[in-house]
Amino acid sequence: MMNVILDYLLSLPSDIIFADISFTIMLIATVYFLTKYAKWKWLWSWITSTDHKKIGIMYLFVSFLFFIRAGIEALLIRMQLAFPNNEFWVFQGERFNQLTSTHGTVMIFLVATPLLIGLMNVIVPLQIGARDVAFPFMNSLSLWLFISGGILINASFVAGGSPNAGWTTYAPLASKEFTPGPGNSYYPIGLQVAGLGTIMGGINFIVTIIKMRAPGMRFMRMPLSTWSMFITSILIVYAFSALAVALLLLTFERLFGTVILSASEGNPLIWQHLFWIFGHPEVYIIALPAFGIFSDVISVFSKRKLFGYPSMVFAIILIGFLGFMVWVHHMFTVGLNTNITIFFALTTMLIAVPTGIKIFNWLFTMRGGRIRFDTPMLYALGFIFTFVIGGVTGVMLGTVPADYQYHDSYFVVAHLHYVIIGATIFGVFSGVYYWWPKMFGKKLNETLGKWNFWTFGIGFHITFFPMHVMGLMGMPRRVFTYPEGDGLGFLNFISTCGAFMMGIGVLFFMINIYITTRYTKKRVLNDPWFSRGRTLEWTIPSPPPAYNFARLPEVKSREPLWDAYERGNKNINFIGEYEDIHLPNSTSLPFFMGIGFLIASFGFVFEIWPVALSGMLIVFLMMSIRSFQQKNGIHLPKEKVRVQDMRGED
Amino acid sequence: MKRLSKHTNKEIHKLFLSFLLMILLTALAFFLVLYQLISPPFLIVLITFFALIQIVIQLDRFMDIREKEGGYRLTSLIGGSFVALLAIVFLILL
Amino acid sequence: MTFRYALFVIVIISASGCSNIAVLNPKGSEAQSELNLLYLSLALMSIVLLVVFTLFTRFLMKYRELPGQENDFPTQVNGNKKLEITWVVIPIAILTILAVPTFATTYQLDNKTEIVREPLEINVTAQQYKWKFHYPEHDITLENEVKLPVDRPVVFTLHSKDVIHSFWLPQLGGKKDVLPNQVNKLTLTPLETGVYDGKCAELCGANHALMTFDTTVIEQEAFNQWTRVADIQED
Amino acid sequence: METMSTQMHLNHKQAQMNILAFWFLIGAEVVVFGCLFGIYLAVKSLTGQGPTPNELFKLNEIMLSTVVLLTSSFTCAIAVYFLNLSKKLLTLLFFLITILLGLAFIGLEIREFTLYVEEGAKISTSAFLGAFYLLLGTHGFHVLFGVIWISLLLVQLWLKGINQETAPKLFIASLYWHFIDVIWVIIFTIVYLIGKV
Repeated sequence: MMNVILDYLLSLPSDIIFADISFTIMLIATVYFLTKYAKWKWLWSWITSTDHKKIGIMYLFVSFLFFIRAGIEALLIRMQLAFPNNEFWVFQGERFNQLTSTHGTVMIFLVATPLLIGLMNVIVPLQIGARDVAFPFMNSLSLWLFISGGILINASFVAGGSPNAGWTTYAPLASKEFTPGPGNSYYPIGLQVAGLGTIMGGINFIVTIIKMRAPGMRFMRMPLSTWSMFITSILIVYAFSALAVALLLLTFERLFGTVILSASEGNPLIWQHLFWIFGHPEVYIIALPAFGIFSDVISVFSKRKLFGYPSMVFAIILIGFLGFMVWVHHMFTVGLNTNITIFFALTTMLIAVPTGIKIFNWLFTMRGGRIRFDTPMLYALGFIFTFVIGGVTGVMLGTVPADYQYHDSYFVVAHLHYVIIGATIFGVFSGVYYWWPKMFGKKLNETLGKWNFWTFGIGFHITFFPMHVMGLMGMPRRVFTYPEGDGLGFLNFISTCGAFMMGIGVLFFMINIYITTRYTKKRVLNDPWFSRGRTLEWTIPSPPPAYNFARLPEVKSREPLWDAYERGNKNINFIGEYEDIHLPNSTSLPFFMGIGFLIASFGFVFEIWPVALSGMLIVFLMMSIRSFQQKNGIHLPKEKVRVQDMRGED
Repeated sequence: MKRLSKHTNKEIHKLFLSFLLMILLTALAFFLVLYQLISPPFLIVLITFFALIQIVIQLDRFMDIREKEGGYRLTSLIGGSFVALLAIVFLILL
Repeated sequence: MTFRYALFVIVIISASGCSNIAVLNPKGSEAQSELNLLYLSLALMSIVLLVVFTLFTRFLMKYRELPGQENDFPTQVNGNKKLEITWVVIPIAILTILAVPTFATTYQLDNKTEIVREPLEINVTAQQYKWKFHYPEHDITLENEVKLPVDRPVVFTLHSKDVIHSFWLPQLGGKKDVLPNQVNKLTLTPLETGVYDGKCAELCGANHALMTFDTTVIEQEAFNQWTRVADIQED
Repeated sequence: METMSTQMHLNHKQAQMNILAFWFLIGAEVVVFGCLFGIYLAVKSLTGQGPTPNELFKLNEIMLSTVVLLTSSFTCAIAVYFLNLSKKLLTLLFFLITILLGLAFIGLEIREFTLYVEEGAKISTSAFLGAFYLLLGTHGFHVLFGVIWISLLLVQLWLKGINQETAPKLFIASLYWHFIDVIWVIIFTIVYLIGKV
């Protein structure tokens, strides 16, 4: 028996053995440390938590893990491409396609989106003066669906092979006829589960923002972060529904033999349309919250009111709206009717206008201020620099005939990384440095933060700037090799060096977290940013109590805290008496529902119907239990709240 | 108590009328198609129009879309319809 | 920051001199008109970059917090209507300048197939990892290489046998997808003799990277000669 | 009990939030069905070796299921009407009729599908049939889900009566049911009627 297992293991490719071993080691280490420090109960309390702050932190943590995984994939990709005709490890052909496909899929769906949803979770209720989100249970469910889908896509590498048709998974390459293994089944099924969670999250935040704002906080008094996250939530609800259909279609195509996307009997372009109807709004789903974060950060670190608040809000709404009408610019070379092409080129160019409004408003927010260069601000400034370049190449891509040259070349790779890393990843770093003290009560180390920024930022430009030129040299995207002698080798090598520099930047970030958590003793004030805070989250203790606001805040303007500072006060007024606070129970049901979905998904991927059915039954059972549960929640008597609040103010 | 029942009686009449209208429209569309009484292009327009009336009845009479505050329900529906319509139009043009 | 911007411009300009940047070194009339648009958009966008980076650098230097200013309360402004209108109107103007030639060229390129007279017709069949070129006029079939006469428009009729590919000859013109369920046409007019790289630009499977072809553009005389010889050999 | 009317239950903050959330879910569902209709319309003519819509559909039977579903929507509205009057038993009764009609609809649909499959119109026969089953199947699955959901709610209603917890749930379930009916009206028109024109 042992021999059989050993033979099987030795027959695996070396990269899978490596992945298996490292995974086993990590698992054992995790179990060991959890047992050694008796943290199992603590872990369970996090898993079952319905507190929006904890859920947000878990979102951030899990997506950061995925970020590392997809980042390592990026390094492997860059190593294979470092030299012409290179043969690095096993990453050629099929294996390379798996790398690029999962790199893209994980980065977009399991890193960019959930990182921002994590920040949304932490921040939105605090910024609008609410005690939690509208549906804490559903919030936890969103998290566990995301993790469940994420595990599925991540497990594909060692269990049957990863998706290998690119992160866009175009049919008919993705259909069973051309990629028979389970790899491309992981893609629609895993994303379906994660996407379901995302839609729930979107609905949750829409309702939270509409219904749970503190008294006096009108829509036009909401901080820009909240505004952008509100619009993002709306985009999520509509865009991810379109994705759900596309994924359903692909699932049917692969599992039940429909021929809608097949070349001979159907029309494979249907997939491209559906995917990009989702795909382009998705770009704004991950960019808008970042815009919001930068608006807050730039205004705080410049000590200035945001320039042109109404036009900023208007720009966000316009971007969200136009975002649904530009998707065909991903399909200019398909051979569509010229009039359709022109229409979408026009809308694409139009989107530059609201984006321009935002850039100039940020610049003029800084004008006349007192700018401090702390890490969150550095990332915001780095964003402006990077995003403007990414934005102008976007307009260049919108000029249709020139796009015939750029399309699917490294020029596009450069553009999309400038936009997505420049906005989303910089935004998340900025937001994490900015709100870390609020989440954990400690400030991240500034020196390491600066090292983190400069290595990551410079590494980023070294990696991706040459790619513009590589694209113009005629290097198509998703190739695992290129011939010698075009001058491509030199640029690719530079790019690879830059990628490693970015990796070092991320290492600095991890070291920073470790050092801060381990050695920093000092607890920060309500507003750790040198009394520059402007919005409600800085009026409560860091970290905030489970109920956030002991008494509801009084909101009479856009920036209540700043106005209080200007009047010489230390904090805003809280209105009303202390009252009994009702908190939601913690619950393990979402966790088990996630497990149910995971089991079901594996059943679907490998087409073992009893497994799929039993997984769905678990899910259904949990839903029924939930439906019949008495939702009592926890009551905090007002005396206790008062005592805690008084202690906090000392 | 008596006034209440009178008021509610009126409401149930309204519901019944809406239902009757819907059945009527469905039947009409059904017969028009079954016997092909009108030329196809016009027929399609007509039955689509019938369907639209039915949808409006459902939304307005049964689903209470005209809430008192905000208009979020209608907004949500319009947003979804906008995206759906874009998808339909460009998939047909495919 | 201006330094990096300057670097950006230098790289692009010096690159245009380099013969190894295919797109910037066109050998076909379609590639040329696409390149003109590239330069136009790059020039317009450079204006944008210049304005933004100048303001960016200036504001960062001028308004950084100096020691002793920690407790200042700078004046707070809500906005400025005139400025805000300016940066709505000017981008629209720039985009209009870009949009008009863009749309004109798009119509021209997309409808070229109908306009050109006496084109050389070539049927291209893509199949996982190889290209087949068939000259219906001469009944010649080539694999992974194609010979074209100079100064004569060529209409490629593109069709795929399996998945979606994309036909790309960077120095002669932009790409067109090769679909299994529909036939696309692409017109290219080589203006200079030489050998150019052709590739597949749409991920099509394991050996996508190796799906390339050589394009040889030769004088019309030589081309006629070649077709005659090839014809005889085929028989 | 007169003081806590159903309206007050429904106006409670959490209930209002649930209803609002549900409306946004409907917005999402509109996109889902919109895309499915888009797919259907895009491949409608790609019938390949299989039958065309005109050959396949039997209008008389579709008319029957349409009437069944429309009636269920009506009984559902009546049930909500009694819910508003806080009449537990009548609410229960009419919701019960609703789910029975829903079950009848599912039965008719299954019968329709088996008939088609027997005629050789399988899901893999042509793109048109694939899109048809995908669209109809998604709708049918929604009906099935609604039936199960409402039956669970009815158990709760039976056990707990009309209160803060059950009233909003039933109201939302009714919204769901009407929405399914709206989708059916569109399916009936676009798929069946226009398919027959």
